[in-house]
Amino acid sequence: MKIGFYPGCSVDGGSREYKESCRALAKAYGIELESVPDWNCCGASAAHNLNRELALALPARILSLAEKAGMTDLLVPCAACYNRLMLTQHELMKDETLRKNISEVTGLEFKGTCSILNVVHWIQKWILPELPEKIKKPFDYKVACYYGCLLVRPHKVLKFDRPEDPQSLDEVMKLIGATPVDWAFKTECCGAGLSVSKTDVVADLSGKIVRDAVYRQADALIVACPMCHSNLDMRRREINGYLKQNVSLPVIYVTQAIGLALGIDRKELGLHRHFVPVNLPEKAEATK
Amino acid sequence: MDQFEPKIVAFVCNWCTYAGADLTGTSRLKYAHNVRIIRFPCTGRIDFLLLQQAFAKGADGIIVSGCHPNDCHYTSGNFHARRRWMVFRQMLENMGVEAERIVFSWVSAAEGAKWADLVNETVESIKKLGPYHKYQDMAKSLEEWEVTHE
Amino acid sequence: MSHHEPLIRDSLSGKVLMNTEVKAERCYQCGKCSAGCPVVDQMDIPPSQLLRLLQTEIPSNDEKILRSHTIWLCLNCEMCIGRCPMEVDIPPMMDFLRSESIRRKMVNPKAGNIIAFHRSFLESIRYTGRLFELGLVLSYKSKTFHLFQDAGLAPEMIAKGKLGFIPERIKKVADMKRIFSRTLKKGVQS
Amino acid sequence: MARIGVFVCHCGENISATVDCDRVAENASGLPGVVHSVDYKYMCSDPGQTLIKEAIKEHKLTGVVVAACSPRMHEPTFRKACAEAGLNPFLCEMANVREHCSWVHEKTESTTQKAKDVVRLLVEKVKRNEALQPIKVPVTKKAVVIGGGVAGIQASLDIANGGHQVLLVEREPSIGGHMSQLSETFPTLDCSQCILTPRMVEVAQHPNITLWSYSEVIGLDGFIGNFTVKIRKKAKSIDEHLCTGCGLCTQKCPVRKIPSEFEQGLGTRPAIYTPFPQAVPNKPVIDKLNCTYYLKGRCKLCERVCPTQAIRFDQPDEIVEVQAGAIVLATGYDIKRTDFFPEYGYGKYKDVIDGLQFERLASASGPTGGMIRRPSDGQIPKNIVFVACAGSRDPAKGIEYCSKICCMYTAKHAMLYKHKVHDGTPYVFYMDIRAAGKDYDEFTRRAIEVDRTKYIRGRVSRIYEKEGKLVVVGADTLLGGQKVEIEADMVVLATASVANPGSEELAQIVHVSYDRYKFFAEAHPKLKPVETNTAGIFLAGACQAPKDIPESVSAASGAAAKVLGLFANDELTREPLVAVVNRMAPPLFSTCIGCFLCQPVCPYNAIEREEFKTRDGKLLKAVARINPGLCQGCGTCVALCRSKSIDLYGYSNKQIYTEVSALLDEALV
Ligand SMILES: Cc1cc2nc3c(=O)[nH]c(=O)nc-3n(C[C@H](O)[C@H](O)[C@H](O)COP(=O)(O)OP(=O)(O)OC[C@H]3O[C@@H](n4cnc5c(N)ncnc54)[C@H](O)[C@@H]3O)c2cc1C
Ligand SMILES: Cc1cc2nc3c(=O)[nH]c(=O)nc-3n(C[C@H](O)[C@H](O)[C@H](O)COP(=O)(O)OP(=O)(O)OC[C@H]3O[C@@H](n4cnc5c(N)ncnc54)[C@H](O)[C@@H]3O)c2cc1C
Ligand code: SF4
Ligand code: SF4
Ligand code: SF4
Ligand code: SF4
Ligand code: SF4
Ligand code: SF4
Ligand code: SF4
Ligand code: SF4
Repeated sequence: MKIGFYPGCSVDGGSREYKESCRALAKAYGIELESVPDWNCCGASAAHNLNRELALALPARILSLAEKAGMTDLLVPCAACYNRLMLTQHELMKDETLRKNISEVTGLEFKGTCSILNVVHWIQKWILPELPEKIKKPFDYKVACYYGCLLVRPHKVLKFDRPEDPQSLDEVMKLIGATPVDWAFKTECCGAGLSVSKTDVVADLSGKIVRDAVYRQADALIVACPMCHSNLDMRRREINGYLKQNVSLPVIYVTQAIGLALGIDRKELGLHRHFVPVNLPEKAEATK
Repeated sequence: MDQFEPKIVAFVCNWCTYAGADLTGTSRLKYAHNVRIIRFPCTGRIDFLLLQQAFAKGADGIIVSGCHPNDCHYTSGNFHARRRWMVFRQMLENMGVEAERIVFSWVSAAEGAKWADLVNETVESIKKLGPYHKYQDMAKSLEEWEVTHE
Repeated sequence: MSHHEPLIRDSLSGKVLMNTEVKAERCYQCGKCSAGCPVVDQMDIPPSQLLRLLQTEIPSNDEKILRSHTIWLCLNCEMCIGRCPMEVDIPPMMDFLRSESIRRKMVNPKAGNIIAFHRSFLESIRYTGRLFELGLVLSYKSKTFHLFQDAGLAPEMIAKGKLGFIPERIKKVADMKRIFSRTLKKGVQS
Repeated sequence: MARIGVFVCHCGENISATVDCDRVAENASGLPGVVHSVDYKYMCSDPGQTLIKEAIKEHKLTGVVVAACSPRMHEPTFRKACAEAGLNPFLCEMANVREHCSWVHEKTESTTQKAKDVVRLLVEKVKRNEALQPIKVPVTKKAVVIGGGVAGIQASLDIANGGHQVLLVEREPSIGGHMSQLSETFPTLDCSQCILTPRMVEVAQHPNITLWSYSEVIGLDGFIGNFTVKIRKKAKSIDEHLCTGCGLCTQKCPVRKIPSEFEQGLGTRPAIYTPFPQAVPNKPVIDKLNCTYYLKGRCKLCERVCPTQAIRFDQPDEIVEVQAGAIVLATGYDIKRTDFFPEYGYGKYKDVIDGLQFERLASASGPTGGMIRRPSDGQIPKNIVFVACAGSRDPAKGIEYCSKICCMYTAKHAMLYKHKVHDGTPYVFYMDIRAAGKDYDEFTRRAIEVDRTKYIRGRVSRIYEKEGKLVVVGADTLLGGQKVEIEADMVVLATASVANPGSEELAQIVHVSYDRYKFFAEAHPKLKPVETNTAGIFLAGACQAPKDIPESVSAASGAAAKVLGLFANDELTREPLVAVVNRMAPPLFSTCIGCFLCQPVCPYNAIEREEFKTRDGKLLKAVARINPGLCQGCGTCVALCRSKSIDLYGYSNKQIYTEVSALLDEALV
């Protein structure tokens, strides 16, 4: 089984453990993730911050290439890329002139035939059906599922889950044996867009998220976006500074958590790449 | 040739436009004499074949006017009229009648001045369009129709 | 509609309407957007007030908006539109205001860092098609003359195999050149 | 052979100044069928009317055309005169040569020509007029009031005191509606129960009122003055004649943990229960969905303890048909709940409650005995936040309107709280304070100035729980949108008032229209606020739109006055300008093809289905029939019917086609 895959720059670079864990999961299911040929960066927040046409043309090229390669399902694990691709598809599909103009810019036809899947979609569609038989070691932890902004908003376009208090990640976690905590920061912004240029804002926003997860006694934060991950994981030094305490709460990709439940090797899942070591409490290690 | 004086028939509802035209009178506002008013309970009652008949019998223009959208005395009659008008207009156009020969408007019981304006504007625009001659074609189909209704 | 047009076209709110379909008049100043905005504390003009300024259609207020720090701080997190009772779509409006601010050369001095970062980012894409993170770091540093705050992160990132030294290039870099040159107007160069 | 008389009026100079009246009369006399034509100075004067009456007799007129002012002015006058002279009044028409002619044109030949044309048109019309008889329908002088909230109670009492029979149908086991749940009421802060309970008792004891509680209307037929109402009396599982309301059964019932509807889920009740102590009727019902006997076939404890053997487990629902002349709808409203406010954690955090729940907490007879205690742990909240417009004025949530009562009850809640918790601080997040009513603004000012409620202008973005507190995240727009975070112990959402969940269904049963929010629609927003489009059905209270008690009661009295006005007559007389579907001898029966496309366009649901059957019951033909009691004569169906099977008296096809022909057959100008 082959499906389209758009890793995006972060997942291909700084957050490569996300890609590694996606591939590891896919491998366990015999799915081949086929990258969009010659894919480019989606432009992230930089493009639409500065220029609308550019912000549409970059994702449009990606989607056109995927269409050309005959991909119908396209997995986009990065929530930020997913958001950009979805918004572009939405904008281009509702405005024919715009679609023509952008096609002209990219030099590629755009039909809008690709079904864009975020990582939860992908898991729901391809991983969940056979999950119960495959679980080797239930992921028996208390987890705080963090959705961030880009997976669920804008709801009118993405139409994914509920914009307030979403549940889909929690449901996935329950299926691998985890206990999701009910917490208050599931969809609060971590400040990704200003990650580099305004680090102080990030420490403040991400700090509040980490603090609530700790207060709810979560063993781990579960994420589905490399931006969220790098803010909550790599920026932990600043966050700790903001919180005035050392918090060792690990931040784990949903794919890594599932991988652990399936008994996939930690290294294959890229867990060693995290800044905050993924040392889950003993009790669960004992159950294996 | 004499100055062309168009014949205009106005189909109006009793509750709004008829009363509005009364107000034009009580306010002594003047307007062109070319219009003849026929009173209906509601624009919803207006069968658009009537308009066809009016053209066939020699009208150059028609005004259809009733209550404003949410003020219909019978709540919704004017909506139904509007809806039928859309269909009818298409039919007229297919038959070669300029749609501008029929003016659809809303005149409330308080809009005496609007009625005067409406008549004057309609007379002007029909004058520009000139007399209407094409009704013979229609008369045929109308006769057939009338047979069933006398 | 017709006799209002000149007024609408001239003002910033008219431009916003034309470019983004966001109708500033819809906003009834409830403040829910400002209440939920994660960066409102840093903003010089909270989002709801920015809409109020737009509604006035007074040139000096338009300028205040374009010179604000707010438009550069907005994270496009979509929280405001997610909760706005009147469905005033603020994030695309912010996108537009930023490009308008650049176009009219009214960029807030405090936004220098942010723009520099975005430009470095786009530069990286323009020349390679993908984001070259190390390159971004170096280029951003040279643009801002700031000692890159994240310098400390780099060694650890390298150690964890997270930062590559060789920029990945797509095969058809020419596509990027084409896209950039056709979309970027004056004022947004990289 | 038609014998038409034409009477042209000068109206002093009003007409004759621009219209040549004697030429109009002269011209008319030459029209086919006209046997008499005169002009006169003042037709409406006594001598003028006498002129007409005598002409009718002398010339044996079969129709009269008065060319004078607008029919809206004097049609009744001249029709009456005709009737006095023995001519059917519907054989008299007026040609409007004043408002539509002499007053709006200059004195020219065209003006006189126009007058001639209009007279000709009406002469042709009147020749085709039919002698019509006013429609008379008998009136059943009994009203059915649906819904026993304060509005239904008021309407019932007013009608009953007017001397007529009332059947009050209430869905719940007791009347009282939402008002019985309220603690104290704005703007006077009098105790709701204290003012309502006497009224409820009066209903129960009034000789003219029959109260059927635990009952629902399931069907309605007929028309004004003559309705047949079908009602389901749900089985209460007790014999009401035997039950004394002693309450032993409710005390002994072992099932005790059912969330009480009356207490808004803040208290519990047993399976056999009365909703509240002052309930009317004060006799219990068994909630079959929760009773152990109905669920598992054992228990019957209530039966054992009942001193009068009143329990009837096998009691069936009863369906009864009742005749009535008028219906009053008073089914009230509800408020928005649950998943509507995910950003406020409603339904998730126990201490985020709605307004009605707060009423129960503040009520002396409520679950906390009138102490404001938060539901989670019974603590007395020291910081309490009220959120106004929760879901109202919120197009994104689908409710664009202002719920109207919440500004006031929120101010009331803040006051009541402060009166009970002196050291506490009430906050109100609001957008506007809408307090337009007698003593209303004074009331909200008191909440601010005397009871020192902190009003913050801004909408709350979200509420989340943090270390036992509810963090309310809002903004102060009067400070430019500055963020405000309040750590509250309890939050009260003034959730939107919405139409009663069953209102759409009921509207369809009784054939009244409803607006896009499913509130019942009044016939005219200003001039017919308690009437519906269906004659004989009236609206009272908050079922029409959000209303407070004074407005609900005024509307109820208004509806009652309409009912009493109707019942003042033994028969209803209506203008016979109604539509009819033609009928002819079998096998055709009618040209109606039974498409029933006419049915949905009728704004008054006047079009019914009539079936012709053979003796052995086989359907021969179904055709439309118009109920003259309901038809208001708009003619929409006439214009719509493709087979031209419907006609409208007074504006028949024959009449109006002739008018058009008559108008245009001769040159106009
Ligand atoms: C929190 C809160 C506080 C308030 N405080 C005040 C206040 O202080 N002062 C004030 O003036 N107003 C106040 N109000 C408003 C007040 O509650 C309403 O004005 C009033 O209750 C409306 O009365 P009603 O009879 O129209 O409707 P309701 O009280 O809703 O009564 C309707 C009745 O009809 C019955 N019913 C419904 N459907 C059917 C059916 N299909 N068949 C038979 N019966 C049916 C219901 O069971 C109910 O008994 C408050 C409202 C709220 C929500
Ligand atoms: C500027 C303005 C705009 C408005 N616009 C609207 C609107 O758009 N929609 C709306 O719904 N409402 C509107 N209103 C409100 C509306 O005017 C009132 O609701 C309505 O007129 C009240 O009617 P009424 O019969 O109670 O009183 P009034 O209209 O005041 O009638 C009272 C009558 O009693 C007579 N009278 C007084 N004293 C005596 C006496 N001692 N003996 C005998 N006769 C007496 C008076 O001469 C008068 O004829 C508006 C009001 C204003 C001021
Ligand atoms: S939430 Fe919407 S309506 Fe409210 S102030 Fe913001 S933009 Fe305006
Ligand atoms: S999109 Fe921008 S303005 Fe809106 S809440 Fe997020 S940061 Fe604030
Ligand atoms: S009938 Fe009419 S037109 Fe004649 S005098 Fe009377 S008011 Fe004047
Ligand atoms: S039979 Fe039902 S109502 Fe009676 S006591 Fe038992 S549970 Fe209660
Ligand atoms: S015990 Fe019997 S008499 Fe007493 S309230 Fe119950 S049913 Fe009625
Ligand atoms: S009454 Fe007040 S609180 Fe209620 S919806 Fe209207 S403005 Fe909002
Ligand atoms: S009356 Fe006319 S429209 Fe109505 S059912 Fe008969 S044929 Fe159809
Ligand atoms: S004339 Fe109007 S009211 Fe009468 S039946 Fe026809 S549609 Fe209904």
